[in-house]
Amino acid sequence: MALGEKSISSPLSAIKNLFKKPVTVRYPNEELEVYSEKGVSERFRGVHSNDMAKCIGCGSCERICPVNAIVMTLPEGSEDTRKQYRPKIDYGRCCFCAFCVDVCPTVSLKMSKEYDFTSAAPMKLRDGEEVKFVMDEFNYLPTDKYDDNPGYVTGKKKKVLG
Amino acid sequence: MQIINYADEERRQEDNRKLWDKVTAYFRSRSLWMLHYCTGCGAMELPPIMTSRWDIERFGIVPMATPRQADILLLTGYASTNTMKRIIRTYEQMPEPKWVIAFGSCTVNGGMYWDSYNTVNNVGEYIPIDITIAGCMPRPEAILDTMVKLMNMVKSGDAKAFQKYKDNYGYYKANQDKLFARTAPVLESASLKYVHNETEGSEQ
Amino acid sequence: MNFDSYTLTKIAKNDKYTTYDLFFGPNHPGMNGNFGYVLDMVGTEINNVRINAGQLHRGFEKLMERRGWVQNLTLVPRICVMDPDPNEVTYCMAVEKIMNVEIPERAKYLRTITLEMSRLTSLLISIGGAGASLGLYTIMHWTMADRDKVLDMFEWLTGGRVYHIYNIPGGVRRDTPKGFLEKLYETMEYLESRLPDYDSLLFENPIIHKRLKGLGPVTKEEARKTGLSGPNLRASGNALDIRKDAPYAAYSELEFDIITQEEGDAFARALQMRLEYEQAIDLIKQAIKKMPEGDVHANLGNLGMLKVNPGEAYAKVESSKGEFGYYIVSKGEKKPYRVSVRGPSLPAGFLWATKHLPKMKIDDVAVWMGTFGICAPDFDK
Amino acid sequence: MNITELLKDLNSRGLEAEKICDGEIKVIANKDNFITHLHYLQSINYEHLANINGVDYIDENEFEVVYQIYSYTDKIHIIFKVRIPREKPVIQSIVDLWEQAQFYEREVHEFYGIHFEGNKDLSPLFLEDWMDLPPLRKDFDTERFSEIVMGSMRNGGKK
Repeated sequence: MALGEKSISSPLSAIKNLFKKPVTVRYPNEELEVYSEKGVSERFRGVHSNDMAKCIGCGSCERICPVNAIVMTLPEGSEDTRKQYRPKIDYGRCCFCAFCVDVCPTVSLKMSKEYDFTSAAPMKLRDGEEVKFVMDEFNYLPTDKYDDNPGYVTGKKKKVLG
Repeated sequence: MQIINYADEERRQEDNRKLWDKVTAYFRSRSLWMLHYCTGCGAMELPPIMTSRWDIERFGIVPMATPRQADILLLTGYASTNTMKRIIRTYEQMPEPKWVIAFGSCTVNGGMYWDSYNTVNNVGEYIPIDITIAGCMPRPEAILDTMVKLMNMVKSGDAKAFQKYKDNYGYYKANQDKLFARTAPVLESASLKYVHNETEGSEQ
Repeated sequence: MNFDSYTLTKIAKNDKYTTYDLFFGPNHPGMNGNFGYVLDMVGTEINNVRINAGQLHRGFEKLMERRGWVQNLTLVPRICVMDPDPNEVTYCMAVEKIMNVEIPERAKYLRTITLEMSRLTSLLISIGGAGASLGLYTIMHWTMADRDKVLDMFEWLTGGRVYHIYNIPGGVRRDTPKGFLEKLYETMEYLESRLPDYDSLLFENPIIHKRLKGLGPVTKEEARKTGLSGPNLRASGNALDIRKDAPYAAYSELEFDIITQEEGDAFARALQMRLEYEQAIDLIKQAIKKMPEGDVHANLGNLGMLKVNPGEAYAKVESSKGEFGYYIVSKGEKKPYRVSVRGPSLPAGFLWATKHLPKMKIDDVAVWMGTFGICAPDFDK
Repeated sequence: MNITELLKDLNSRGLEAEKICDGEIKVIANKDNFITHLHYLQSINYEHLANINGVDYIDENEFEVVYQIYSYTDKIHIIFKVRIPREKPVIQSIVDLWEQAQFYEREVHEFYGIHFEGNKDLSPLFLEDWMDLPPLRKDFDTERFSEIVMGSMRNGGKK
């Protein structure tokens, strides 16, 4: 139709949209339904999860991390040998690139579908204590807590890095 | 699902507010207006939540153009030194009560720009933050979750970081001065600087 | 009826206080991104313009000298938030040029698909933004909702919604998940079916025609000489496209024509975006149909410890906003010696702002920016 | 003009021209007369100036100013390089040839401290109140700067 020649009833064409499925995802009550499962995609890069038994403490993830977010630390109560060190991830640095997952030789480090990671410091903290509080909360030692909800996982065969 | 429980026991003080305050807080929590200011790259996830897909207006949150009418300041990602100056100015212009959401890892410990010469590492050192959300960048769902949490915090009267800015202004001011009011070069290597005679005037 | 005698400009000119400074951005609803102009105004007319940039400066080029070759891939997409994939591809192409590596066929097609999908997301923001800056928020709601459909596909393929970090020197990181290409094809058909709605709302709207026609014209020669690239260059009648001139990825195997407009004004630029959007959908469909089987990554040894032989290269990619160029100098170390980024927005955002904005009305600035596709982070870096 | 003819032509004009790969050559010019060469290149349809950037060769005590030039007709990209001494980094401006060079030169001036003679406005574009060394120079330590001013800390581990 040429410019300015529209029918006077053309605003009524909006009525057809009443019968379409709404685009809006009413999030807390309803989840995204695009992929095979509800929620985020199967390759989603969320919060890390680490199989503590499989991890050999090699430190590949620490070396590849582009933003110095991963530090190999000794979990409490384990003896001080090289193999006992586990990656601790600073979510105040992490950029969720999943290079650490790609590089992991034993496929122990994975990314889960969890994305909600918030922190609010108590009101009574002041003079920079609240900043430290949030930083400490964001320093997180991944365990197998989210192993049942895996997101980005690289199998041994598909490796590009490492 | 949430990993860190924001409402830890210490936060839950005795609720001795008057009934009127409780009623105001309830209605306030249902009409939070956020300032439409894209400070960093995290702002890219704001259009989706503001428009029809995620539709944040369901929670009574509306983007607002001027700081004078806004309740929430969103720090979307890294803040460069220049932006931090403008953020502080904006924050001081906002009327109370006001709340700040920092989102993206860059606002907590520098994020991927931790060693950059022009980005602030901890936004919380310059203005008080109510709630922080990790992610680079956070998903719209995560932002919506945070908004719901903030609404609950406003309702229960827990979110009062803006009072800290008044009570503890000395601390924030000292940090701001350290960043902006520099009078001399920071590194010794600055003595190597070559200044062209003709440009000396125009550079200042 | 003649309103001229009542305009603010007239009143201001009669007044003592003729000029004032208006900070258009960084915090301004018409400004896309954290960037600003300081406008010297007489009433509603702009007298002069100063550029207020640097709010997004992070020192990328310095940081890239401090990180390894592969580690830099996390930094590069952040240079343009709206259109991240051209950055990754350009960086990888420059590294591959120095290393003299040929990537597998399937990786080339996957790169093409990610590049075109990224173009879709970026153009949807630009088209929606051009409408929204004229007060037509409906188109913004539509395009952003449709953009999320593309982002869903991106999330499925790469794991990230906005920053994908999918390309890597030597190819791409992962093969497609099962059923991805079919679903992507469906999504493209859906996006195509939305086009008549966009047209009737935005491009056939008489108000848009009146507002945009004749705004901010750029002639054919000026566009070539001042460094404009991409849709802005083609909207002025230059049939130039890096995808044709120096084909990369799988563009040499796909069929497409260079779209041009003659007028070179804001409407031509907006229409150019709309037509390139349609072209990108077509290119993705072609690439899906022609997608070969095989490896997605050439073996370059341990990429984490990658060392690139000494040399230098300039690689460029046609992004949704124009030419993204990476100039990389390698000294044979684990880190690049120098990475210099050429963002497409600088000629429009800086040079054409000083040419066009004076004598323009304040109400046209936002839509002028929108049609030029100015993206602040790529010149702030 | 194809790439071999161009190389021959440029070499006969006293420039060191070398092919890098298909459709891309690099040219090293002298700081005293590089403008005449750029003039010549512009006259033979090398009309697109994509970027101007600096490189700090600190070991050789030299800066390099690199002009990225492209011809839409020949489809050849030229990396046009000019070396200048680090102690007195002054080079002529090319604003008369390309208008957008004004902003690229301003950027290089800000990040390297290279002075462009003939560019009227070299005021800082991105950094406010910057007093240290221009940040992209190799002897500027960004991590140390960030540690002092913003209080950034390395998270342990070697890099």
